[in-house]
Amino acid sequence: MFAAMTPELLQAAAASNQWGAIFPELALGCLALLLLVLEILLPKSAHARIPVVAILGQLVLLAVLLWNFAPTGLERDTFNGLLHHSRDGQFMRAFFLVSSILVCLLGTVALAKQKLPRVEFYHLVLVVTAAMMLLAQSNHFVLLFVALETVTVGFYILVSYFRASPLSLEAGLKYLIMGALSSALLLFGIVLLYGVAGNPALPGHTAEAMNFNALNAFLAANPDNFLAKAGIVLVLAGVAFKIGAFPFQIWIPDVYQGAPTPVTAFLAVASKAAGFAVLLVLTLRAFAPYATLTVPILSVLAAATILFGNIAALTQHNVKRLIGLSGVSHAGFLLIGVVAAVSTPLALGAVYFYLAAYLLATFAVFGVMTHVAGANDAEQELDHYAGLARDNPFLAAVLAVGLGSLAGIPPLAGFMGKLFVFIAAFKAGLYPLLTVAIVGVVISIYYYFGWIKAAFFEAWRAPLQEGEIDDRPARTPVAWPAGVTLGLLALCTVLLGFYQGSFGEWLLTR
Amino acid sequence: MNISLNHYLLLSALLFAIGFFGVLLRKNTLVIYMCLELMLTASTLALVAFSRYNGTMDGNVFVFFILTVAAAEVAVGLAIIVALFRLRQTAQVDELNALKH
Amino acid sequence: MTANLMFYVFTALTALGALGVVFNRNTVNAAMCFLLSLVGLAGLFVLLEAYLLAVLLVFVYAGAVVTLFLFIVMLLDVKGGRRSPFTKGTGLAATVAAALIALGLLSLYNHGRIAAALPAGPGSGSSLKGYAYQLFTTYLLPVQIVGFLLLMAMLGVIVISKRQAGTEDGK
Amino acid sequence: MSQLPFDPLFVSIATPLAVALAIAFGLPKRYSVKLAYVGFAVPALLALHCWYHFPAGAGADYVFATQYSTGLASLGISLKLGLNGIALPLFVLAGLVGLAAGLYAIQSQAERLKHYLMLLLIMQGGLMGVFASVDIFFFYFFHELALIPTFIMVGVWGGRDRNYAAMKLTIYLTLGAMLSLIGLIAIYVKSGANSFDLVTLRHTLVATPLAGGLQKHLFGLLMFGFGILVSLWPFHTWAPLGYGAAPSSAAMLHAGVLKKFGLYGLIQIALPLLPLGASQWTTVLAGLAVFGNILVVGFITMAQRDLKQMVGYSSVMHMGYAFLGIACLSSLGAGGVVLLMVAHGLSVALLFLLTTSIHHRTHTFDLNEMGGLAQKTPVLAAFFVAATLASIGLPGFANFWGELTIFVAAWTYSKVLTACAVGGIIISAVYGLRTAARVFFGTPTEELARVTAAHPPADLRWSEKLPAIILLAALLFIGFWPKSLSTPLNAALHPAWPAPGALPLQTTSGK
Amino acid sequence: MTPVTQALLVLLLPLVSAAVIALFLRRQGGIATLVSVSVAAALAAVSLNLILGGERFTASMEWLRFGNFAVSLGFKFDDLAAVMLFVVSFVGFFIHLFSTGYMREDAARGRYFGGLSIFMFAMLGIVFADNLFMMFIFWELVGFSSYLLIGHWHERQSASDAAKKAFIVNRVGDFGFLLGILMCYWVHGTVNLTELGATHDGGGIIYSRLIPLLLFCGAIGKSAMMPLQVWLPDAMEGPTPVSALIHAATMVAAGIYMLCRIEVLMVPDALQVIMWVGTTTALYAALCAIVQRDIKKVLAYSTLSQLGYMVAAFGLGSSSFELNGVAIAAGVGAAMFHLTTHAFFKALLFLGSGSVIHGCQHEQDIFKMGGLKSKMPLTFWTFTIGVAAIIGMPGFAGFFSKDAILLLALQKNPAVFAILALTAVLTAFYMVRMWKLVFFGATRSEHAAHAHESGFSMTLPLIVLAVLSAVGGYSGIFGRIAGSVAYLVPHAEGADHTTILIVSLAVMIVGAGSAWWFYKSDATDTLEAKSRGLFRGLTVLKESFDVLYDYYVAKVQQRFAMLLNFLEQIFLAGLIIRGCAGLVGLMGLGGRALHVGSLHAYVYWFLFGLVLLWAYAAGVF
Repeated sequence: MFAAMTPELLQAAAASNQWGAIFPELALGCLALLLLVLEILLPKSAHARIPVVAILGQLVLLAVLLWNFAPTGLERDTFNGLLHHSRDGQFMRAFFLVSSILVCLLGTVALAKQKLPRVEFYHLVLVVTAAMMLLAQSNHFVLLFVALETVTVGFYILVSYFRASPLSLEAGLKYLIMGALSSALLLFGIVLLYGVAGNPALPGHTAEAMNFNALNAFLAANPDNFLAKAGIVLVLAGVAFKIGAFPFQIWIPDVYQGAPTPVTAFLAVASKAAGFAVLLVLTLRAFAPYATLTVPILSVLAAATILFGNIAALTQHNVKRLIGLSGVSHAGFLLIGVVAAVSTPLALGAVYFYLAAYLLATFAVFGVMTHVAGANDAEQELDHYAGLARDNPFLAAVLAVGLGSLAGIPPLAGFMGKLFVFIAAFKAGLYPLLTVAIVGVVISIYYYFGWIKAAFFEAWRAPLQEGEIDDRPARTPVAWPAGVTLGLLALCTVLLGFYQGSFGEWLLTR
Repeated sequence: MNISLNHYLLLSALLFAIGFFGVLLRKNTLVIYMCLELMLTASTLALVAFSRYNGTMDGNVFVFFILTVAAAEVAVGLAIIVALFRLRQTAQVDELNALKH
Repeated sequence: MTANLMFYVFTALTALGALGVVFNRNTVNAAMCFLLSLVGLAGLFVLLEAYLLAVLLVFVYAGAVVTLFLFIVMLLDVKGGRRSPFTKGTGLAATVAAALIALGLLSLYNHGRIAAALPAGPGSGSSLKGYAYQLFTTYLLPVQIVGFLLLMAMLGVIVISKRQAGTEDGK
Repeated sequence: MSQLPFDPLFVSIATPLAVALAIAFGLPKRYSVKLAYVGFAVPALLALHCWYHFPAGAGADYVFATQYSTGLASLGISLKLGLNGIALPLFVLAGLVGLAAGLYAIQSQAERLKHYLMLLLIMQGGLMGVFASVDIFFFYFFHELALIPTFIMVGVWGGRDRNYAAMKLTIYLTLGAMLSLIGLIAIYVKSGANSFDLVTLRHTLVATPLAGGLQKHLFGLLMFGFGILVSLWPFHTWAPLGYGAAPSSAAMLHAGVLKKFGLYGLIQIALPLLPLGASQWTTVLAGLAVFGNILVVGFITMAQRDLKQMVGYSSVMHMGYAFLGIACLSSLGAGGVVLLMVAHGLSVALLFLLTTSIHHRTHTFDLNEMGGLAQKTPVLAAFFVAATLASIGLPGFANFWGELTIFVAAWTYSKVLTACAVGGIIISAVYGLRTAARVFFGTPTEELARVTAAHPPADLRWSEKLPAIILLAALLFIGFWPKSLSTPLNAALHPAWPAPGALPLQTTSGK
Repeated sequence: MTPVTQALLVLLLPLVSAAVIALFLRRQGGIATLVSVSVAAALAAVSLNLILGGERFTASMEWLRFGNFAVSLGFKFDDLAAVMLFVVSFVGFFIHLFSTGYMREDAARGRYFGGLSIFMFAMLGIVFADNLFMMFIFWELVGFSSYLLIGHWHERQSASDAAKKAFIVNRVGDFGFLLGILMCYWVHGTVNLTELGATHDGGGIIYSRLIPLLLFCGAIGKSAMMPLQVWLPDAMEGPTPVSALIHAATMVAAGIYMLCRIEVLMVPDALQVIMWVGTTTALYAALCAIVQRDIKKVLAYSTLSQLGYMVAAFGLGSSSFELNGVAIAAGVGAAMFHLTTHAFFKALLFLGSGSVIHGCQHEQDIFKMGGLKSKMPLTFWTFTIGVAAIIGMPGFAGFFSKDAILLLALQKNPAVFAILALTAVLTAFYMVRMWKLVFFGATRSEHAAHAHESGFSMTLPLIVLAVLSAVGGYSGIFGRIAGSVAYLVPHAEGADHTTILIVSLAVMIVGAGSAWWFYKSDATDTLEAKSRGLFRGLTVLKESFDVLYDYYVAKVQQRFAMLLNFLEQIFLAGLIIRGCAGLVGLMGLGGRALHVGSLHAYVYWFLFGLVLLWAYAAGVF
């Protein structure tokens, strides 16, 4: 075996792999390993500091990433075409990094209530984040699959992280089986595409059948191939699971409810965004010649997703399920953006802006949820929010801003996201989808408002009768790092609604 | 009749379908998990066949990764099932419905 | 012809094994059927000249995964035979599902034919060096990722299946 | 022109918002209240300043115009502020009603006054922005900014049924806002101007009008979108309910100013940009306005027993005149609508203020339980009667001019509808005077006698009187000197408007 | 001062007075009285100067402009306006003066005099208005001031109701008036009175009939013609000087003034209608007056009746009356003549009744008075002059003006003549009945027993108005103020002259004599006692309109409103909106219920999605 490793091979390996291009991912991986090393090296009393290392390390990385956000020669393929770097990829990197930082921060709050190993949590989050970054930039099905599975397996563990809680484990099992099923679908789709694209009997067949660019060329040469269609459909089904699009959204409330709150946030934001990054790459690049297939499917999925998500959320009392179902409807809105992106470049910027706004708002809400939730993470009812405005105006305000942004209420960032999506959709002529979107927005007002109502309007909960026990969990006091973070999230949500500045220019100019 | 790519493809699809059906049908989480693995291996069969008939290596290499990933997945999955069994004394999915509505 | 015969034999083994997994009431037997199916599959790999993969399949799946399954089955002492895989309510649904899946297969059979002749020369999957070359050049990055994945899975298994830190270890 | 060293429009928007922000960041209550005076006074004073210095020869041009970039230049969005003759009256209206509502709120004994004022200030900032925006995106944006506090104020500080009312209000208004947003986006996209700047859009669309069929759809969107926001029948049921539940200052600002957003949008944006589309909807619009808003709602108003609901319904009814004026598709009608908007804004704000003042004294809104209050509170009675008479269009108050102009304009549109609409003045006289008489005149009822025996009602305090005087003075000033508004309005409407009769009333094909 | 400035001064002085009183003098009743009365005096002086100065002018300025549509604030001061100005300012001043005494004890004097000032402002606006929009504006404003003053004693439910009723009924009339103005504007292109005269080309036949009739609606409301006469008797709830000024002398006459202003728009068909409305009202009101017990109600119905005369005169004589071959607006002349004399004697009668009421501690029932002749001699004598004037005693003002109208009727329409003559009989009957019951016989109540003559501020106006009632009919007076309008008054010649003289003397004697004979100062109504059927018939006649309207308001209008409200609550807000919300809510529950928690169900979802996608890929859809 070693004899095969000739110097030429090593040279070839060195020449084809540009490790520098993936320094953020590498840095994250190394940081993740460092955490494990630190756990072994440091005395037990210092273990509490390890999360700080994780967060600070990521902050430094974020700073470095932003410092050199638009390096020269950005648009290129590396690793023999496994990866494609682009400005969108850069955006997604930053996006995942920010969400990872926030998840780690929420983790510190949530894990403090549990007697569980901590370092592994951050390690997992970091590795998953790195994998998501690669996923978003993948240009090849092998890398896509491997990165996706890394993300998925990481999430299996994270979802069932509260191993003492049967609900967390049940959520883990459900996620595991649905995830594995969707992975299988995705994989079979990939296989079909590989088989058909590399088939020597077909025109335009390619040796690089799993490379997106090559696949694109092949599909363009074979406009109506059943196997290719079947493959595309299966891949889309797999991705639809990730983003929670109808009818592959059904797992979401259960898993969201059972998972630890920070993990739910991670699932809701990063995992969904990763799905969208992949979906965008696939529909716009790999499957672009089959737009006649993908666009109707995605359109119908978008409409159904918006409607289902909103309607199912309407009467929900468990806030985690609620936010999960609302996330489903957001996926629908984003899908509109994806559909529009097929014909309108602006839509791409709209989707990314929407994601950014969604990140800020969702983490704001989850931050509040983490503080309102008791030790039993899964039972978070709307009732628990009664009186929040009186007891803790700060949390209530952050919650209001976050929910308002999710509902798409100006002047918050979520509204701008919706606006851009709408403009893009209008430019793309997606009038039926816009109609559905409006219906969705109007329905969604009901439950978002219901939540705000719970926190604000019913502030004056009747004093407890004698012998009655307050079934609401005790609220966690807001420590300063979490407080600052939540404040920043809310502030950014407001600011981004008022003033998009160069961020808006950068995203929307294409 | 010579064995062609179509045969392999069909067999692979059949395996995939059986696996899917198994997931639909069985109540035991362990068996469901086996069925899921079956679906993965069905894919590998198609992959190998395609690789052979297309004359490219990628498919075969991909199988490597699939097997690795599947192994990791199995490990984690079984861990979850075991942990859950410890808490709930069951491995039947219809008894695992504390999360609903 | 031998190849054809072998194909059908292995196909039968694989398919029957798979059916056995689905329909066997006993979990242990199901695992055994899974093993059978995998053996058949390995055979088919051999027919496709992917010898290394056939070996790996037997090692990894038959050797590790199925063993693990069996181990867990024994550990949990699940009385798989306790009930029929079919229950009243799901019978109809399963039938419909089966019909739909069959329809899908049929459509694949009808529309999805691929006319491809076997390329001349030995299969690309037969060369060990080829794998190595691919894994160390083109697919170096996935290999690294898979490394992380395995590490993560290991950690995950530890995290999830450790006894409760708070309850037992802590006291 | 303005001699100020700063941009009056931006400052008038920013001041209340800045004060609100300061309160949000935990300013102590004492300073909050003091700063709130500034936050409400500055926009009002600047609005009056702009009115006074508004150049006579402005025509349809925007004056005091400024532009700020917010990072969406690629979409053609920028914060472009300016006033033309159409915007000016409403800008002034926003300033004055805001000041009145603010003064009233500051003096009210609301719970958590700080937050109440903060929300009101946000609303005020948004309102100033709505009418100062030349960019139609920001026009919408500021509207929503002002709308959100309404929901919260209704929900938190509201009266009976506040939960249901807040929810219904929110859902209805969101629906309306979404429809109009889509309509605005549609104009933006279909015009091809790649700009939300109204001036650019107008140039583009005058040069190359949209096809008639398309215009029809777009105008329909805007008409129903804006219509819901302005309580076009039968999408009006949120209004009486919402106003019935809303705290007084919120109701004043919403019914008085914010609601005018829709009409303003129709006049400033929809009609000039989509004249062909408008011409195909006039029948529907005028029909709904006259039969729905004026007649049906007019009669429903008569049947109300609850004072606040009555005011709410009457506000819905008067919107019918405004819609009729818009349906005329003439600069005359539009001018009348703007006058009516200003007048109605002032009068309905005054009515809501006084309604609350009445409630403080009678502890009921039920008309059947009131009577003879004028003996105890003559000044309150005088103000209320004045407000009622203003709202039913007595000459000498601003409302009359709006209604008269609309009637004159509507005659050429449809004589029958005009006759029905003019019939509305009888209906409004019936319910208006009946209400005034029920509350104030005649002999006190037993219930009222009991209440007044327990809490002897004082006459209007200065804290209530001052905002009322501001509003009433404005009503009278415009009523006696309508030219102060109509001159800039006329100058702005005329150049931007197709001459009456130039529009074919049934056009199916555009360019 | 130029005449325009004077006119402006006349118009604005009362406004200033009203504003000052409203802002500063609400509680200083004395100062308010002073301000209001001195303003009234000043404007009477300036008006007199204007009228007698002989300068006639037009002037206008823009008030509001949108494109071609402009409303202007303008003065058209011609002889017609001069007559009206005289009536308003002169009678107005004396009623102000009377009020100082009458309202001396009223706590809300400030409000009262403020209201009077607003009224003067509004009424003068009508007088001066040079276009119909402006006229409409002030038209509504007089309605408002009338509302204010009728409801002066607002704590009385009846006063509050009466004020409301007056305003709303007037609004009904204004509805037609405004429509007429709108139609006039769009048909003739202008509403300027001068321009209308110049450009009037008739328009379409429908328009030319409809416009005057719609405008006449305004007069119907304001001058309380049938069928909108119901508000005027109720308006007597206001203080008596208000009844004298607004509901007898000036405001209600504004309808006639307005008709005279728009005389150019008239066409024969419209005039026929106007004539019959006037005639009917005259007769009806006279019949109603017979059965009234309230002194002010009698006068109110008499006012109605006289207004009917004026309207009938206008309808009879306008446009097509020929005198010596020249078409002159004889109706205008006759109507304005009667308007003027009526203003004098009716104001006199009302003030006289006010003096009586004041003297009797606000007792208004004529059957509880009696024998006041000796107790209130000055009031008695002036009142007698008023009665003489109204019943057409030769030599008094009413005689001339009524004769002019009868003459017109005789020449134009015998049926109308007959009715008007009958009305004159009735007028004499009820006036003498009242006069006799109030001043003669025994005192019939405590209040009447303690009656005393009123003070100087109240008697002076009585004397002045009595003088005017006596001599106002002579052309030396009326011609001096009316100028060219006086020439329009028809004068009987020859046989007509004799006929008219005989008829009018006969009706007066018959009416007055029968009343004198019939009412023997009984404490009860003789008519009621003697002729129960007739009495009841007349009462029903009087009340039928009120009953009808009350039925309409309470049973039709209000129930219709309730029905619509109910439908809105049930169908719109309930069934449709809550229904939709409920439906969505149900779907929400359903959507929630889909998450059954079972893995298998979820896998079926996946299968479902997969099948759909696969089917689409396979081209099934």
